[in-house]
Amino acid sequence: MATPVMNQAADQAAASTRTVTLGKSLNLGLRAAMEADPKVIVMGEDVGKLGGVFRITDGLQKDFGEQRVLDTPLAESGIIGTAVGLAIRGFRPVCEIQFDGFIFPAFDQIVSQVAKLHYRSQGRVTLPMVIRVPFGGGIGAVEHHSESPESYFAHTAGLKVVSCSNAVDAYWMIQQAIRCDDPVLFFEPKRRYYEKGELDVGATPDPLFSSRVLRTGTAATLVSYGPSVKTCLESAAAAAEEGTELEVIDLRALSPMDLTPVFESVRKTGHLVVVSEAPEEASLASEIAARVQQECFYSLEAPVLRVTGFDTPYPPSKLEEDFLPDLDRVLDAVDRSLGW
Amino acid sequence: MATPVMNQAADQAAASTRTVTLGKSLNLGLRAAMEADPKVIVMGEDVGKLGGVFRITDGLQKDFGEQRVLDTPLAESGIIGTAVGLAIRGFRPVCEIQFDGFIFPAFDQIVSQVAKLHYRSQGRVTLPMVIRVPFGGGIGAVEHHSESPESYFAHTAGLKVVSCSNAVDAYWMIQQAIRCDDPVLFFEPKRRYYEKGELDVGATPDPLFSSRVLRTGTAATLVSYGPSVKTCLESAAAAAEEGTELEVIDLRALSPMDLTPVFESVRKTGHLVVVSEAPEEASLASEIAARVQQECFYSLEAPVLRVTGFDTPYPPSKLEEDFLPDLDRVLDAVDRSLGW
Amino acid sequence: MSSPEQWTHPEPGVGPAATAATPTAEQVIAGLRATSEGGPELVQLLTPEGERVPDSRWDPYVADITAEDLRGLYRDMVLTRRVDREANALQRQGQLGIWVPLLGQEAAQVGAGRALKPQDMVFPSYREHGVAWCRDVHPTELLGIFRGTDHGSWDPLAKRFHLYTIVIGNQVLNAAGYAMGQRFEGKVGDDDGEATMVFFGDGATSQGDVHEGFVWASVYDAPLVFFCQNNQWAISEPTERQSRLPLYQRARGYGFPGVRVDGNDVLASLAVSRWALDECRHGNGPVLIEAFTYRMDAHTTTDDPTRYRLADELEAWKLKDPIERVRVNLVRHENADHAFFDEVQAEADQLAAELREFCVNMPDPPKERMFAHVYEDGNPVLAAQRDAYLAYASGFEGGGH
Amino acid sequence: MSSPEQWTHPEPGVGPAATAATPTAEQVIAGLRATSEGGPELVQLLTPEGERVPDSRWDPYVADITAEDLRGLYRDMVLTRRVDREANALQRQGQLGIWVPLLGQEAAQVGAGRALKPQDMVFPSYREHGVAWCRDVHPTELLGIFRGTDHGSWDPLAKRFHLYTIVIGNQVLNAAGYAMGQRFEGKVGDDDGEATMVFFGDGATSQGDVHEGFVWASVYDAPLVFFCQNNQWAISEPTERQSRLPLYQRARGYGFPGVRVDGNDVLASLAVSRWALDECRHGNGPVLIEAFTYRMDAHTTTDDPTRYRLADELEAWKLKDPIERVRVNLVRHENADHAFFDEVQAEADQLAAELREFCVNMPDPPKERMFAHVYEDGNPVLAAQRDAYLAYASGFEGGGH
Ligand SMILES: Cc1ncc(C[n+]2csc(CCOP(=O)(O)OP(=O)(O)O)c2C)c(N)n1
Ligand SMILES: Cc1ncc(C[n+]2csc(CCOP(=O)(O)OP(=O)(O)O)c2C)c(N)n1
Ligand SMILES: [Mg+2]
Ligand SMILES: [Mg+2]
Repeated sequence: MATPVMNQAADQAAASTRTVTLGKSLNLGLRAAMEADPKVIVMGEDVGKLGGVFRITDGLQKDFGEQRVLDTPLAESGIIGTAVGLAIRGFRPVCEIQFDGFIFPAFDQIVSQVAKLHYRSQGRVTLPMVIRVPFGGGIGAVEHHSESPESYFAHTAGLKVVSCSNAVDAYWMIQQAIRCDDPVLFFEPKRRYYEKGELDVGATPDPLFSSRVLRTGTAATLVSYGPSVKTCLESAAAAAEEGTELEVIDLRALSPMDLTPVFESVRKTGHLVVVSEAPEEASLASEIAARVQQECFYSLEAPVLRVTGFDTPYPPSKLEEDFLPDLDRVLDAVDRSLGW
Repeated sequence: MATPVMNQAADQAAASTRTVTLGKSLNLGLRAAMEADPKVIVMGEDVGKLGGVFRITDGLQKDFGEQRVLDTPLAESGIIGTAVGLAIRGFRPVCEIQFDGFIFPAFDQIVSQVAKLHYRSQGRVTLPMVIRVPFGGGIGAVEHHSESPESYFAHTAGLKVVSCSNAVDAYWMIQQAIRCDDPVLFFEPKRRYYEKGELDVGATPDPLFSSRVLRTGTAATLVSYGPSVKTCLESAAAAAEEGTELEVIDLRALSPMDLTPVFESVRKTGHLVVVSEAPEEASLASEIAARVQQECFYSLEAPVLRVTGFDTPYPPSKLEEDFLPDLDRVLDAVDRSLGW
Repeated sequence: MSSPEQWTHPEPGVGPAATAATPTAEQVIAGLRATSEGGPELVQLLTPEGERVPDSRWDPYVADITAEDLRGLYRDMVLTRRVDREANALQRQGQLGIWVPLLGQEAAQVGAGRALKPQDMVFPSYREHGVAWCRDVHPTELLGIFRGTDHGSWDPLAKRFHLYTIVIGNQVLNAAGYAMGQRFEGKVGDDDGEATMVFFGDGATSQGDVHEGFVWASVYDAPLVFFCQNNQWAISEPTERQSRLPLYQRARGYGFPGVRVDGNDVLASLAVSRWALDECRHGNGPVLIEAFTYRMDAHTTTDDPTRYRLADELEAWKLKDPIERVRVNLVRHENADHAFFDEVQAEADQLAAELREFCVNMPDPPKERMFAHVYEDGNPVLAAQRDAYLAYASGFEGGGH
Repeated sequence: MSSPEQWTHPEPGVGPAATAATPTAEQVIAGLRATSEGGPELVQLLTPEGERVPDSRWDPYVADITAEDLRGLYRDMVLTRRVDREANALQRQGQLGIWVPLLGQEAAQVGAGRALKPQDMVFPSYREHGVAWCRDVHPTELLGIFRGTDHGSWDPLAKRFHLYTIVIGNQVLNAAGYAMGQRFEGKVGDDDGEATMVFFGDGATSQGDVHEGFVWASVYDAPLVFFCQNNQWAISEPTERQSRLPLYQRARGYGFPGVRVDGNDVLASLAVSRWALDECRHGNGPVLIEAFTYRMDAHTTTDDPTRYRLADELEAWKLKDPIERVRVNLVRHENADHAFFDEVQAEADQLAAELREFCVNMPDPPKERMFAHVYEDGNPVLAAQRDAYLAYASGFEGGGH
């Protein structure tokens, strides 16, 4: 399964291919979704005239007007709570939460209404809404601007959670999320907003809820998502120079997870390292470890190891290089796994 | 470690011993804490005149006055946010969240302030506050009254999380939580409020952050907390009748977890089943599985299995018997583990 | 010291700052009155004694109400109450897990409910059985929630009556969003415009979500009527625990009108609701209505109000019963005879019997319901969980487990 | 159509319901003026031209201010601004990750800050560098937050100045709780009473937490001054996106007074803040102050205001500069000479140099800081994580990793 769209695009280098940053790609994807469906609206703090603090919605208000791109009052529960109402009315709201740390005022609406309404109404009410969240650290920001809250949402039944790791996926995944009839938490790796990719808008994307093998290898498997995927690819490249071939899997979908390729990979390599920036305790990394040890019990030659953020609040940014999993920590874990 | 206080109390049957329900025991513990320290205050919805919807704070306002037992306005963020201020001022607030499902409006204050203030202030500000949450299902309630949100808080660095499973622990643990200088989420197994125990108020309790072996066995280990502990004890009793001796461990502390007794047990039994009502994905049960497979890799004769609530919203109560782990599901998992 | 007027209408530079550190007895009384009695601004068209009081501002909104219409409102209230009492009894008999009584709030709800037009949308809280009735949600459709077989069984879109919302305040924001949508779609601006009405209690006004709903609706000129039933209690807490001022005055700080209506007066509730909906459908929303009423029963069947309020209070409010005053008025003006009242009574008994019959025969939900409709587009992980569980559970079939 | 007065003062039965579906030009203008201009209720004691305007209500609160005191306020503002500009420059030069400028808000903050007594407590937002100055938090102590070495390095209890709070609105509830505590401890009721002041912006008023803070403080008569600096922008959003009405009027709905003060007038800010704190320390709290001012720089150093506002606006506000009007007043009344101004300038330069020197020499935090103080009572699981990481990291010592 899962032909890597990235490579496809790079290979073709067709007329429709252009070099874009991940951020720009999201902008193009949002624009395409708004053009395709007049019910798609964008809402959040500063998403209109300013185009969002990361400029992801740049130019959209100018072209689609103030009733489709809403600069909302400053309150996240309000943003999500009114988006629920708009979705009930038949709109497809795409909400921007300005930074990861500011999703918590909306937590109640997300957990109590967004996640449950379809279930409560026995399917009579659908909530096709997307909540975009720039997430993760590595940009030298002040407090509350570098959180990785995705595990909270993966633990919440009724939500779908995805994260893109590169410019090409960003374009497709945001559109697929908007087309999805379930509420989707869309985590954007903010420190990768300026990473470039070759986008072919004529290509056929993978399904939204599929993980993808980005690099094949036989020694051990690395699984990750969002901003850490690049870290894993770099780790694999470094390992390859020393003759160790690592398989790298980009999860893409965090809930539901598509772990089949991971199981297959572990059956082949016998070693798994999960990499994520979020604190470790009761996290998505824990979930992957729990499921892989169950599915691949007899294949594992070492326990599943986790390389994650620490179980501390996000530290002052001068310390974030220590907090965030980096190449060395990933390879250290690989070594520990191989030497188990 | 960890002498079972329950058995101790039962054995002694001293003059100071009395039979109390878990709910009453909490009430006695709160009263003792308020008597011991005038800075302890109780706050929440309906905790005063009514004594709380479960009567856990019954009589406290009458005896300690309206400035130590506050019937607050109806807003959870307000309850927790003002408790933070009161704690900064030197009080030790004990907040009641009326039902598990209503903690979410306070999630932002808990995650952004309660969990982080001590860290942010480099230890200059301590927040000795307790957030009491009646949690879990099994009481035939309507929506939002049967949630098990403990994993969200275990995933949040800076918080401590505990859950009592019986009347005797309830008395000690609530007092220990109030004496703790860190913020503590205190999860009360509401469907066990009427379970009785023999309380000896002269006994010496175990430390708050310690798990406890409640029953020893050699075939397999059951680990659980809160309301499911009783389910596990019943499962072990049933298994014993068929000649299978299960070890049962009550986690008591959910964050940080005291897993040493679990590791020891698994090294002996080779089989572990984790039981919890919360949905499975990215949960405390996942964390336990992840850590045990790492610590006991060579001891496990089968993967760690989880028996949990399903990854659905909490169902209509006529279906909760299917949702909640019961004796049959626990023993089925034990069988699967033993037969792996 | 400060007069009640000053106390309840503080403006910059006028009157004392607020309550004093140790309020005077006068201040306390003024404060209590402010939050718990009508006051001069209470809209009332029908006194507790059934007398019709003229009101130049509000009469036009009920000028078209014929004797037949009034009988209709009476019938709505009687049937609503009968359903409420029957459900309460069903709970006592173990047929329902819990019931949330509306006893005493029939006029507030039926007045509001009958003011609604078909194109309007409603977001209820959890006690709006009377509004449900007016939206053609059959009382039997409410039972699943309280029996534990579902979380709401009517079609919220078809009935234009959203599911009950239990998390206090949530629905206010959802309603604000819906009303914004009505506006964005250009469905606002004339007599046929659409409007939304959202219900919440006095206690709910403290929640951040309710405030944010006020902010959003006012900033987006949403056609939204905030209908606050102040039944004077949030479980055991009286309204003074939520506010210094009468709640309708909350609207002042946001720049939209707030009106306090006698919630035990179905005509007044109808008039004020019609006006408010009209304002909204013409684009002059939002509007806040505080319906001043009283919860004559417990908060829910699991509550014990004797622990926090005096029986006297209830007795006083029985004299203001919302149904009684309409009956007296109908009788006094000879707009209804014995036969009518008997008929309504019979209809009520019939409905109650139907409700009971339906309730005791409700099948338990199938196990599959636990897993159904969590997602619209499916979820393979959950599907596997479901399949495994159903396969496992089928092993117990026949024998109880 | 409706006059501005009606538009901004809707009361039940008076004026139109709210804005019309399609507001008239007049309404739009009235609305904008309502949220973005002072209006008759703006308290001003010193005009932009430096003239002292008499005001019978507010003069008593600054009657004791001598020429020396006024020079002191001038000095506070100049030093505050110098620190702000230096920090801004340090950010441009890569010495700080970000800076949050207060340019233009010096008078609001210094007026409030100097009204505080030592026993009072303060909960700032993230832009209160001027208030910090008045609480003896040295400007160097602010730098860690913006350089990324810590999340706040002063002692909030010793300085009675809480840490900066970035999550909009959170601190308002924390402050309400603290003020409740002051009251519970009996520290309220006379001239020596304690009070709390909490700072937040115009945008923050939309947050549920701010509302709940209003509810709690009013219900518990907390000695809390809500100090809202309306700098007319929440990043790119003008105040109209948050409210139809001037923000000081929000207090009306809760039953405590709200006052709008010229936030560029240090005397007026001082007078109103003293009055408000006095009310609170005597037990008449809470009180809302809206300081009407203007953010003359970007939201933060990462913001680009040219994308959302016109240069004209800034030019107009430069004429209302808070420092300039005090300088003119001092000169006109010969209360300060060249030597004074030169001295202050020199002191400012000295302080700036000190700040710069401190900043560029700030050591990177030790790795242990990441793990320190997560818990007061310790956590063995985290301790193990720390030990393992520090042991691992020590393997890289010497070589960069
Ligand atoms: C967020 C939240 N907190 C607490 C509760 C528990 N609770 C249910 S009803 C209620 C009181 C509500 O009072 P009010 O808003 O006046 O409505 P009423 O029940 O009187 O109609 C409370 C505290 C809840 N449902 N939701
Ligand atoms: C809960 C939350 N949401 C969003 C943000 C991002 N943010 C930081 S400042 C700001 C605007 C604040 O405006 P205002 O309250 O007027 O204060 P000002 O910055 O103008 O002083 C926003 C949206 C935040 N810090 N917290
Ligand atoms: Mg009520
Ligand atoms: Mg602002």
